[in-house]
Amino acid sequence: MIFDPNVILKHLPEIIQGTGVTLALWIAGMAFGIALGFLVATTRRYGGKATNVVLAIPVEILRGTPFLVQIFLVYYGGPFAGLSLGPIPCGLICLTVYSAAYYSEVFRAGFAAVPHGHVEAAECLGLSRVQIIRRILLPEMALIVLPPSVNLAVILLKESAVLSIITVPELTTTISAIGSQEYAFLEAIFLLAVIYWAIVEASAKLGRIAEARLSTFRFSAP
Amino acid sequence: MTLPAINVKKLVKRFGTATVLQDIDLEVPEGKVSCLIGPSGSGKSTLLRCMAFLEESSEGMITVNGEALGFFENARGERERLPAAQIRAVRSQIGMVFQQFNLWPHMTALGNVSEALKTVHKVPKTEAEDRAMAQLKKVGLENRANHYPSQLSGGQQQRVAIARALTLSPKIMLFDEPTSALDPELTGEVLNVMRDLAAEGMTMVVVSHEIGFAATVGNQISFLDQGRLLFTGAPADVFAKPRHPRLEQFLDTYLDRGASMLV
Amino acid sequence: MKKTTFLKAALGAAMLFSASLSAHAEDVLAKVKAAGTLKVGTETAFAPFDYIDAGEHAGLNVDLFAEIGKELGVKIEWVALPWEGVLPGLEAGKFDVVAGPATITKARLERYRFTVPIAEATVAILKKAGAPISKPEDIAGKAVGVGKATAQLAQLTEFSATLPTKVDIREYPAFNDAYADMAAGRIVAVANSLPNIAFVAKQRNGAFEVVLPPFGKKTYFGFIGTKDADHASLVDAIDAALLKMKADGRMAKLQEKWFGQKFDTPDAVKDPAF
Amino acid sequence: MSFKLFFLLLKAAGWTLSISLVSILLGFALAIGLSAVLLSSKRLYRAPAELFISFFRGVPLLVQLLFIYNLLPFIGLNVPSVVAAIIGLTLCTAAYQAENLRGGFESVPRGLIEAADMAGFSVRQIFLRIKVPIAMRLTFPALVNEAIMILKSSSLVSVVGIVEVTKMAQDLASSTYLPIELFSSAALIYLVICWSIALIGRYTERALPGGVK
Repeated sequence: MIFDPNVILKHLPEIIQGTGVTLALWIAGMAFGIALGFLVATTRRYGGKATNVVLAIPVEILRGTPFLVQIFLVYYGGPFAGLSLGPIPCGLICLTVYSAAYYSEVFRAGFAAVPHGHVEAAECLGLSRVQIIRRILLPEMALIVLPPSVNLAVILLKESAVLSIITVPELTTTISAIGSQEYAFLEAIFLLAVIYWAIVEASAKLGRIAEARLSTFRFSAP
Repeated sequence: MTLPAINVKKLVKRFGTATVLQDIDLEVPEGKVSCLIGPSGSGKSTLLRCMAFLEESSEGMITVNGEALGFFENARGERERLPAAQIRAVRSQIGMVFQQFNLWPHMTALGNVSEALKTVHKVPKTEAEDRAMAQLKKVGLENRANHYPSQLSGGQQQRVAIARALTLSPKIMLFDEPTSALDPELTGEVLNVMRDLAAEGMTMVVVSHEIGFAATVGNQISFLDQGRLLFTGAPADVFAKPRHPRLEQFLDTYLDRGASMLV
Repeated sequence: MKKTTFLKAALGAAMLFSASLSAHAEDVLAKVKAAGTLKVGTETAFAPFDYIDAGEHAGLNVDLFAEIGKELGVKIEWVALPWEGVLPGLEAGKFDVVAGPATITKARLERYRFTVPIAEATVAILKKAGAPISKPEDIAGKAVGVGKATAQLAQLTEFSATLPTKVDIREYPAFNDAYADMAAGRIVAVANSLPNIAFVAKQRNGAFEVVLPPFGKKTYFGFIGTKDADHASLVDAIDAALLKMKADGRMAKLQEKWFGQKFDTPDAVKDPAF
Repeated sequence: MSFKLFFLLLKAAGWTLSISLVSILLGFALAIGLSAVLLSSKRLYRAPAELFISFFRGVPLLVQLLFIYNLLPFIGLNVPSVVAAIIGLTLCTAAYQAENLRGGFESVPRGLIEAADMAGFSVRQIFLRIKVPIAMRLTFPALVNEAIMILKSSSLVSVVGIVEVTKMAQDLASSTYLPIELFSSAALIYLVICWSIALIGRYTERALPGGVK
């Protein structure tokens, strides 16, 4: 059993493509998830008590079940309910909805962490609700939600590997196929670990830079 | 004259490049109440913490009842750190009361007071709790023994903290702004406990903004400003007019004007 | 250029360390007999060889290995993995032999040692009932499912290359997933070995149909062992048990039970057609 | 869907529960050690622990499990499926829990330690009597979250050959063609367990004496 790096070099184009699919799905799923999650969090906060409770149900279900089970339900159960999606759209939708549930909680916590006095001060000055959200809550929230958002992003990247189980042609699928095809199982696992690790470390680093940038806008400790 | 309880000589404390204490010389007389006053940032808390060896001084010496605290001067005249066991032994003569009480939140009042007896001094549980109970009684909190800190008011917490320090029978008690984290109506109960303690002849060093307390209970007042000890004396001398201009300014600026009229 | 060399060296060095520790010689048959259990790796989504029937592991493999166990005087311990993990598991020593079964191919013979063939493995098409496929060539341009890392995939890829328009090949972790997707309508056909698809067509009566003739070359299924000397005695013993079962008719009976027919299989495949 | 199928799922949930539980506990024990190393002032000690945490937080659990199952034998550690699954989940959760604990230890208020210092506690006594109990309370909510995460992550251990709830549902779905019913039931089982953990966690947290304000 000798490690053979030639296998990796030979399949470099496919590996790059698989990495591309993973990155694209991850970033798209996260972007849609952040948008949807923000919508959910805002609606829950300002939409009245009933709306809050009704929206809590899907959020809690999504957070209380494994991503894999959600994918299976949509991918294999979907066609029986008239929803026949290909692996990529199915993967993207699942990733979006899953991340939206978690991001909505991050934003909800962010809203809650802004001192109520700041909102009251804005109300007294006659700012409208939308103005308060845009001018007061969002800027204050940005720094609060950044670290958990970066953590969540890393978790989502790792969850995206699960999409290989429904044959989405992403990184894990691609590399394990190469591994079987070339009987280079160990090389494949090794390479997979290294690539994911590199992406995670890079994004964590980016997150720290963003955090440092953002915190310079904060004038004083509360 | 007897040996001072605490003797501070040529003490210097630096944080990085900032010098927060400069050439402090101070004798804390035994059985008396010494008060350290001064504006925020004058270094009075740092000085008190150096006396407890919670801060390590940069230069100079402190002795407690004649024994070196933390550092000693070796044969070649160099400052050298004492071994940890020796530091603990000297420090055992000192009790400390903090501004933020610092009660251990996972223990009841009784637990807080008896913990060190049980853990450090290996006193059997029942005896430790009896002794702790006696101290709680002294600060008037025997009926709060089984309450957790979060269930007590600030004043009660501070009284428990005093009881905690007293159970170890210290010879000297240090108070680091013991009432400044309290609501005004709760400071009285703590000051009363401190007054009782002073009446018993406990050696006390108090950092406080309670000028009234310093003036009435204190035997010695030291005024610090910008890291320097400007003067030390009896309250009557210190507060007598004409006052030192910095003290006058301090009394005017940091206290409401009524207080400066009082003293 | 220098960069590649460095990359190779670095990766190689990292793995060499682990490789150097793995060499240890021990006769596997003796070990199995001493332990009293034969560990068999497989995937449980390959009906009728290995599948889950109402929560129970069932199939030809289960019956065959029960007999092999009797012959060797050991109990059988099953380890079920996704197919992609089965051969790596064998190489990592997670089990002594792989049931599967796997198609005996040239490429695999280079790396593994196969037992006596247990069934025919020639690949054919299973289509969704009513799909416009009447002969194998009709799958040109259509979406066809197949298992990942299988010989069936390799044969389908080869067949696809001979067609005027290529087949839209979809790879699945297990053939079961491919059948499920065909039922869901995402693909119109699945390429798998005849015994498998005949069984599935019968199970899902009417929903799926077998398209004859098979497009693949004539191939056979066997169980898989490793080629190293330690495992030789074990695979020999399994071969002997299988040959004994062929001779006394037990094999034919089990084939009848699971396929509704018996296969005329050779005693060994030295030079596979594929 | 018949009761029998649901019963089979419940039976498989036994694996889900037991593997998760063992991993959480082992992970916690490992995390205490790791966090102690992380708090060390010596960079040389911290570095390997940081590398460990970075790896197990940076690589998908699916890949970690394959790594452990297929790579350990080459260093002479051929462990059966259950052990591989537990090792995988344990190492993964230990990495996360160690970070939590480190944060917890770092947020034990300085004054509480000074108070113990003044009372003559040794370093060891301060650690055991003050730091550990307070850090535990501070990190308890994170521990409950982590338990839920691991329970959900255990859905992946079928790649090393464990038939837990998700795999059982998948197996049953492929022979009964009832994917909606089976996967919904599996989801329900996870929900009930997760919500129970959350509930017990909240109850326990409230019962813990005096949190740090």
